[in-house]
Amino acid sequence: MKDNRKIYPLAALNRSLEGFIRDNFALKSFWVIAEITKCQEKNGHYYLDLADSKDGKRVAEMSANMWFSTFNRVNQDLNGELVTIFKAGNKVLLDVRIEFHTIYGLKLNILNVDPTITYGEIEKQKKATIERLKNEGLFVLQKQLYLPAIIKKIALIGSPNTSGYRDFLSELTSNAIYTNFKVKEFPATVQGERAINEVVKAIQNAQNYNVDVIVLVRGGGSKMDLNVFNEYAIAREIAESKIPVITGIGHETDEVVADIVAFNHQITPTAVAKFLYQRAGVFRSELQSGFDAVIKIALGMIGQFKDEFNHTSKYLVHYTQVLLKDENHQMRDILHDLRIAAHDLLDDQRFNLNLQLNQAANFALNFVNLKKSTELIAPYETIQVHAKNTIERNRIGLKNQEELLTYLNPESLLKKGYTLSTIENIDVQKYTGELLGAELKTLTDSRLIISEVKSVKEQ
Amino acid sequence: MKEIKLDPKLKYDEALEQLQEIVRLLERKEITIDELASKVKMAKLLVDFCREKLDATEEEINKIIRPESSDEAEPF
Amino acid sequence: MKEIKLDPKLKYDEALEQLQEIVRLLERKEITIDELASKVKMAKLLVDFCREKLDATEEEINKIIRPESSDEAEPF
Amino acid sequence: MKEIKLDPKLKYDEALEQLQEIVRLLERKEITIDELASKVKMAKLLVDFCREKLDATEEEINKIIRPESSDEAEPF
Amino acid sequence: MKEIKLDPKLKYDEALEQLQEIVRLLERKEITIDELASKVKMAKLLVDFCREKLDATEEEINKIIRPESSDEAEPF
Amino acid sequence: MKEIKLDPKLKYDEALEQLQEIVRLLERKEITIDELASKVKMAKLLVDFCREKLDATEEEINKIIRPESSDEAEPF
Amino acid sequence: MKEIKLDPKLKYDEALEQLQEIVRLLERKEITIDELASKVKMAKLLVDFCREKLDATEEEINKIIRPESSDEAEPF
Repeated sequence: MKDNRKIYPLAALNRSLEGFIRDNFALKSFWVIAEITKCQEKNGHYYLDLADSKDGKRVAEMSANMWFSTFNRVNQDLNGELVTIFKAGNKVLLDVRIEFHTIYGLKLNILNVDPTITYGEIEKQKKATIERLKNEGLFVLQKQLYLPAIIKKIALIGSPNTSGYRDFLSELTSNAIYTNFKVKEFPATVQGERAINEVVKAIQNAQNYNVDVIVLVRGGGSKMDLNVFNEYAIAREIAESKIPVITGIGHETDEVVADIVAFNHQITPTAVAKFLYQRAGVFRSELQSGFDAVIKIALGMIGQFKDEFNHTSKYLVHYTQVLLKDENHQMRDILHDLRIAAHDLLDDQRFNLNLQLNQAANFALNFVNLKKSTELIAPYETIQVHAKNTIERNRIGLKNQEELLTYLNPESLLKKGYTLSTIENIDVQKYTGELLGAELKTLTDSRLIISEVKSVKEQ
Repeated sequence: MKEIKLDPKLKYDEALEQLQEIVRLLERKEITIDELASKVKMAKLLVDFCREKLDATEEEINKIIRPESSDEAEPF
Repeated sequence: MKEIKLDPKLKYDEALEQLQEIVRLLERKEITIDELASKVKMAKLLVDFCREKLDATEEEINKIIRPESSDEAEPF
Repeated sequence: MKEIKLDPKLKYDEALEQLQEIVRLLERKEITIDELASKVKMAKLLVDFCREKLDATEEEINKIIRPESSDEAEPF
Repeated sequence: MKEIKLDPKLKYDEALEQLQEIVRLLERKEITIDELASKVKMAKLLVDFCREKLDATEEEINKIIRPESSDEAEPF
Repeated sequence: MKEIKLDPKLKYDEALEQLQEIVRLLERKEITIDELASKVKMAKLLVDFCREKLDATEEEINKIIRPESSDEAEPF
Repeated sequence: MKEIKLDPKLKYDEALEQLQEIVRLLERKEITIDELASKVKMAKLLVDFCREKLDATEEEINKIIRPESSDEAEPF
């Protein structure tokens, strides 16, 4: 051993390290991914053991702490999720500053927490659980159950001292719609490590009771708090329940696996209570409205039929009266037509009679006039002509006789001194008998001389 | 010679006949001297008689035809 | 010439026939002067008779068809 | 002209037929003047007869059809 | 005119048919004057018959429709 | 008019159909006067039948709504 | 109306469904007056059936009831 070794007190070394770290890292921070292996809270400060593993072997370890004030700020930013994020087994993304304390050694001071890595990890687990449930045929079992229309008997699983539990009961029993429920309570811790077992047991227990539904409630909590309901054991128990399970695990964003496999899930315990009494209420009101509708429509139908009826009756009366009236009118019209036709007929005949009479008279008068103008004048004129002709002819004949008479009359010769002599009334000249002694008559103009022939002297 | 008178009832035709008979006798000179004057007289009488008859008939016909006025040419 | 009177019962057609007979006789000169006037008279009578018949018939017809008033132009 | 009387039992149609027969005869002048007036008379009688028949029928019809009061405009 | 009687068993429609037949005959003037009055009489009888039928039917219907009281506004 | 009876097994709709058929016939005047009264009688029977059916049904429904007391406004 | 009885095993939502089916039938007027009363009656039975269930007081759920039995599927 040589004395030229520089020997430092530990404190000096540590101070030197402290100084070195401070000088080199005081203004720097690092985002670090690690798994929390242990988490302790003391006086509001959080003390974490961080580790990193590779292929199942731990390759790094480090302690870290988060001071009370920082924790409060970050927790507030994360809506209180930080409590559940800081849990052994969770992977976390932390903003850290390297610090060295002469007594406590090297530590990481947590300045901020990014929850996404942690949540992602939870989602991954959730997915795996769902996948497993599906593979095992458990995932849809609840959905195949029958939820009665009226739920009256309820198995309630939850932590009796929590507000969610109390909210559920109070909403169920003091609403204005329907309160005729019976609740069998199955208390179970719903937070922390014991929750899984207790919830599973409660569900199993409830199977032995004649209830309509199992209600699983939890009065809200951080995302990491609710992560217990992503547990396979609980999900499996819910899925295998013969009784429909309705969950009311207070959360605002994502569903947990318990919600998904359950028959039905509501956001909050209060919502489950509402769901239950409203179901009864809706049922009742549907019943009521259905019946009301039946009555209303039935009476409406009757009313309508009665109206229709009255109309039909009225039409019956109306049309009957119309028919009768029409027929009466027809009778009147027929009488009218009859009278008109009869009068037409009579007038026709009157006209015809006048026509006939006129014709008869005209024919007769024409006949008379024809006779007058032709039959009488011609013969009468002929008679006149013939009469005159006859007279004329006779005149001529008479005149002829007269002239002949004048010519033949010997008196003029006698007047001139000639005489006529006859014997035995024969002209002397023509007389051939014995003249001598014959008596000769001689006519003169004024005398008839009778003499006896004395001698005849031939000339 | 006694006055010869014709029977007023003598008809025109008979008169004419008698006249014509006389004329015929005259023509044939079958009248005796004794009768001659009277026959001629008779014939004259007959002629007059006939003429009168004709005149009377004509007048009568005219009267019949134109009963009142003669200026009426056409009685119808 | 004795007054000729027609049988009042004589019919128009008979009268007309008689008239035409007279015409025929005249035409055939089968009528003597002695008959002539009477025939013409007869003819006249017949014509008058016929005319009267016609007038009477006409009047009668008119009376029949216009029984009361004659001032009524159209009785029907 | 003797008074012609129609058989009161004569039917209108028969009367009309007779009337038309008379008109036909007159039209064809198949009638004598002596018959003429009586035919026209007959025609007139027939017409009168027919008219009376018509009037009687009309009256009868009026009685039949309007036995009620006529002041009733609307019998129904 | 002889008293015409309708068959009491006559139906309204038959009566109406007969009635219309009479009106048709009259309108087509296929009826003689001698038949006219009796046809009109017949028609009147048919009309009366029909009217009685109508009245009886109406009364019957009224009885059916308003069996007891007539003050009932709604007959059925 | 012979007594018409409805089949007691007649359904309301059939009765209504029959009734409406009668009304239709009446409207179209396809009913003779001879049938009228019996058709109206039938209609009346159908009307009564239907009305009774309706009244009975209404009463029944009212009984269902208010089983015992009528002062119970709300049946539930 | 014959007495209608509900199947005692009827479920409440089936009862409601039946009721609503009746409503639908009525709304669509696929119902005759003849069926109406019985349908209303049926509706009433269904309603009463459900109402009784809603209003009945359940016994306390404090005992374990045959966890194996098959009637566990049907809680009512």
